Amino acid sequence: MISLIFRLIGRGIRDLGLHPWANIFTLVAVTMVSLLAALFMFTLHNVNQELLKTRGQVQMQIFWQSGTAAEAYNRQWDKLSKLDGLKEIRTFTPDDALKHLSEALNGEDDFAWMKEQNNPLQPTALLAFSVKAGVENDRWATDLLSRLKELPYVDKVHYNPLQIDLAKGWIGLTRSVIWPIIGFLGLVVALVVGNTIRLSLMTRKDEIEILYLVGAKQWFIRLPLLTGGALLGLTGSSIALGTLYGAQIFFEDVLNFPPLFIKLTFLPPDQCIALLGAVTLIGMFSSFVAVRG
Amino acid sequence: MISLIFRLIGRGIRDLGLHPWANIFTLVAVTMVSLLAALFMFTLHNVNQELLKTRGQVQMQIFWQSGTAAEAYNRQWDKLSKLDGLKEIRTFTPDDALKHLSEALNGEDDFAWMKEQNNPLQPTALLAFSVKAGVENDRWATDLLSRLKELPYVDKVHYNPLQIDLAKGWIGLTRSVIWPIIGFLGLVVALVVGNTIRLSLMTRKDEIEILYLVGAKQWFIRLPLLTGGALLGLTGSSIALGTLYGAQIFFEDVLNFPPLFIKLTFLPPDQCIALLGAVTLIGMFSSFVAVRG
Amino acid sequence: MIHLNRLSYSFGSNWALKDISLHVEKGEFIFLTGHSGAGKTTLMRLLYGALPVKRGQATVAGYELHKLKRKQIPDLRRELGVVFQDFKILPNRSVYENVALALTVRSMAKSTIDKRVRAIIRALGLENKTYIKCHKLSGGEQQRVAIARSMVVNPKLILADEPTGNLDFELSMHLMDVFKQFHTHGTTIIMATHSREILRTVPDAKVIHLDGGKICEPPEHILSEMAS
Amino acid sequence: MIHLNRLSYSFGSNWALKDISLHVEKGEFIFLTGHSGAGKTTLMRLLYGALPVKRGQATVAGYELHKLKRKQIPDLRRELGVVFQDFKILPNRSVYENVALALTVRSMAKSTIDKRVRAIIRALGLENKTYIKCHKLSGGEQQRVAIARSMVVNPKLILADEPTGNLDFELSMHLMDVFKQFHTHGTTIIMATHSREILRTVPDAKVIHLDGGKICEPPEHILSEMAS
Ligand SMILES: Nc1ncnc2c1ncn2[C@@H]1O[C@H](COP(=O)(O)OP(=O)(O)OP(=O)(O)O)[C@@H](O)[C@H]1O
Ligand SMILES: Nc1ncnc2c1ncn2[C@@H]1O[C@H](COP(=O)(O)OP(=O)(O)OP(=O)(O)O)[C@@H](O)[C@H]1O
Ligand SMILES: [Mg+2]
Ligand SMILES: [Mg+2]
Repeated sequence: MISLIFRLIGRGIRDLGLHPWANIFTLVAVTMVSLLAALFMFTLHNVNQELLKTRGQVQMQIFWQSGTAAEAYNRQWDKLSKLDGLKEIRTFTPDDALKHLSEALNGEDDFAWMKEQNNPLQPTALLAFSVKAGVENDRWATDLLSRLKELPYVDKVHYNPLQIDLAKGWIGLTRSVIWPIIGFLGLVVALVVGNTIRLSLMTRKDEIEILYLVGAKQWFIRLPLLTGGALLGLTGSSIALGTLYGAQIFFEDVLNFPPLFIKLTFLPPDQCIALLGAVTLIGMFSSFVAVRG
Repeated sequence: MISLIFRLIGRGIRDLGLHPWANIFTLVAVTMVSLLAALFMFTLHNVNQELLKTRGQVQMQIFWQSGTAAEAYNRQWDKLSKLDGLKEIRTFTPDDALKHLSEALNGEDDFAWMKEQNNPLQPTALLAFSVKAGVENDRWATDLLSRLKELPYVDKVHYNPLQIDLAKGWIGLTRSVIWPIIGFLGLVVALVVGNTIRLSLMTRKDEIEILYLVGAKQWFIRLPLLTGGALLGLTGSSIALGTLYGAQIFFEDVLNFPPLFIKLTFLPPDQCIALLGAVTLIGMFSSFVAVRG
Repeated sequence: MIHLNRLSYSFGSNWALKDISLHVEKGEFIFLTGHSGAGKTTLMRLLYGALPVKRGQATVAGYELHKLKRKQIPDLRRELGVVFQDFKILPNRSVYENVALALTVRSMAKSTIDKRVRAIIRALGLENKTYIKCHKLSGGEQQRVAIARSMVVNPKLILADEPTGNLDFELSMHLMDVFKQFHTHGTTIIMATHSREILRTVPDAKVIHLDGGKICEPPEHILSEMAS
Repeated sequence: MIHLNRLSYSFGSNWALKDISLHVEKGEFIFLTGHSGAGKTTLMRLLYGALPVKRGQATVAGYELHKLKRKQIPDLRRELGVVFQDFKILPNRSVYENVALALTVRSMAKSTIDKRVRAIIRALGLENKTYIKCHKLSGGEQQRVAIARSMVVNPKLILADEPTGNLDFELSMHLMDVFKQFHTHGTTIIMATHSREILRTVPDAKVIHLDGGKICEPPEHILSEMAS
């Protein structure tokens, strides 16, 4: 019995070679639509990461009084970088700030408008905290803010409470949008892969009819077809993921330049497995459906 | 001759009915992959618009001296809104600002940290200028900045020159990334649509062979098939665009809430036509190729 | 082996078979004759379960076709060997594979399959085509593959629909010898044929003549063939 | 009409035709006989351009097949009416459409097509199947559709490969009458057949007997049929 099952699975694999063109066409379609789906997921994943990085956090910018001793604010920076919930700290000495500014202006020396304002640059630190979705956040942020303000030498702290709204909004949006999109994507992949496989089985309609006529049982006919469908799905989605991985490595740093600093990251393993599994299952399922009709 | 051509085109359309299942499967696959492509273009279009809105521009925030008469700054706001290159102006009276702030804090009345700072709110205006990619921008921005600073009652003007870099970076990125993506998308659509149509023509292999055997010339066989392929492509991409349009109207305002304020806009007509044309041509072309083999 | 009671079948409004009643005992040899379109193939298709029995009763090899469930059809077909009028062989498989198919479907051991397939291929003179794909065969060779596939299973009942239409006289005679061998070993055979030369080869066979879907008295010339 | 000079054809290493030399004049009636696999269908396929002439020379209806360009094949085929051994009719088109196809392909006017198609369908006794899809026809009915399609174009040359394999005696005789009518109107006919009864119907026909791909002297029994 088990040897028969293996024989039938083997037959399913060998049968793919009997209809090379039909199967190549199917494979290309399956691969391409998987690739498109993977790319979609990839884009979503990276946009999501990027937006969470810039939006899903609270930023506080601390300005020290001009003329604060370097030693003093350096010590404070060390302490600040150990704060709870801190995701990132970027610090600028007055010299840093001036350098950045002149670089941004392409080395032009026209700082007239700045000097007019009589505004000597201050040491600053930009603190980014990640937002945990929850009710207590506003309170937490205002508490933190007042603590920061009370630090010695600190001149002022800028903090935009709108950012909390933004972050919360984005997290909620992600939750409410990502699943419908993945569902729709699944539908598209299912319909394209499914229909292509059913179409390719139409070229084998006669063969299936003949098998029935000589007394084959359902599973005798279906098992090889299911195997073939699964193999097409698995191969197609594997090729798609492989291609995407190659592309990701190749283009990893294509967006990684100032001021974007976006490093493309590959799909997490669970999403890869979900894609492989889904396409394979679709391949099997549509082979199954195709034979019923 | 011309009547014969019309007869053959008619035959191509009628022949679709002879193989309903094969054609329905093909149509669904074509529609779905067109829809996916359209959705991809749609997302890109909207992300692009959104990013251009927030990134491809220079923002200057003007702070008036506290206590400036409402009449005075109102008159200036009118003038500012007529500035060249201005895309958006948002104005806040001191009362507005306080209201927003208290709303953002969910009506809590704990403004202690603000009063501590002894910082009475000022009238402000946020001016957004669109950036034209070019070399003279930095100069233009600094010129504008100094002009704004010289306005009467103006206390200070915030302007981040980094934003120019960001805007330029995004515009350049769009230029360098959008075409490869569209090219890749075209490839995917071409391969899926093309292979599906070739696959569906495999179910008609015998028919084509028989036509040759009874003395049909190339064009007699190809014209109806080209018609059928074109029709499949056109119908599929039209359904896809129609569905997307419906979805866009339905979900137009799904992201249009504070603080995102993203109003989804439909693909511009030229992109729609490009999609319809491309899919139709692919349908024709792959029918053409299928018969050659 | 076969009991038909007032069996009728219609395609839409076209009654291809009308009120057929027939009893075939185990081991009988039946010729099915009749004009083109008389209903011979339709009767065969009912017997092997390709068409459902909607009116009348039919029992084949112990299976009551008018009560048959879909799942039982493969079991019925495993009792039979069928030669289809249009062969129904797999064009892109070899002769060996096509013949072996009937046994593979019955889950037989590989060595048994091999022995029986080779024997029947030799008996039908196809040994030098064993590994040729069937779409490369001539019409008569394809027909012999179809016959080989029906015989290889050693069925209780062979339904052969026009099995010699593409074969020349000598080969037809040889094939009839093979059919008769099966017959003498107890296989029931129902053969639709147009050829008088074929009728002549089995003088003790019964002739069922169809005309417009009804069983009729065979015409004179057929009776005389059988008598000669 | 047909001139073959040392024509050979091989499928891989299998020589299906060897050194065939043959002259057929306009208006001749030729029977092509030979065992199953002798090369009859292969010869036909060479004549209608489905296989390329690679060795030897062949001229059919004025077309030199050994020099024929792909683009000329449809022109050659428009001179011919071919009855294929496996019918090659479109299963999901009606009888009418299948027969009309041969004329549509030749860009004829609709009214002419209609008249000629109906006439030939009537002549072959298919008038009550005119609008039935061909996959619903019996074997013999399908064969008659194939014959009708070859005749409807009034060809100079008819190539008929086993055109009566699925037809009963009376119908075969009737069809031979139709073929003979075409013959008396000057059509050249080449007919591959296994049936002795068919041979007998055209006593003045020439018999070309193939054996293992070569033209041989027809065996005794065929000669005696023709003489009787
Ligand atoms: N699927 C079908 N749908 C409609 N009519 C059909 C179908 N199959 C057969 N028929 C009709 O039923 C009648 C009997 O067909 P059947 O195939 O049984 O004839 P037959 O005796 O086998 O003829 P032949 O000797 O030509 O093979 C014919 O008129 C045929 O056209
Ligand atoms: N496409 C092919 N590839 C390989 N061999 C072929 C092919 N077609 C035919 N043959 C072989 O060529 C030989 C002649 O075949 P052909 O079809 O001409 O025979 P035939 O005389 O028509 O026989 P029948 O009376 O059985 O129809 C056969 O042995 C056949 O197996
Ligand atoms: Mg029949
Ligand atoms: Mg032949």
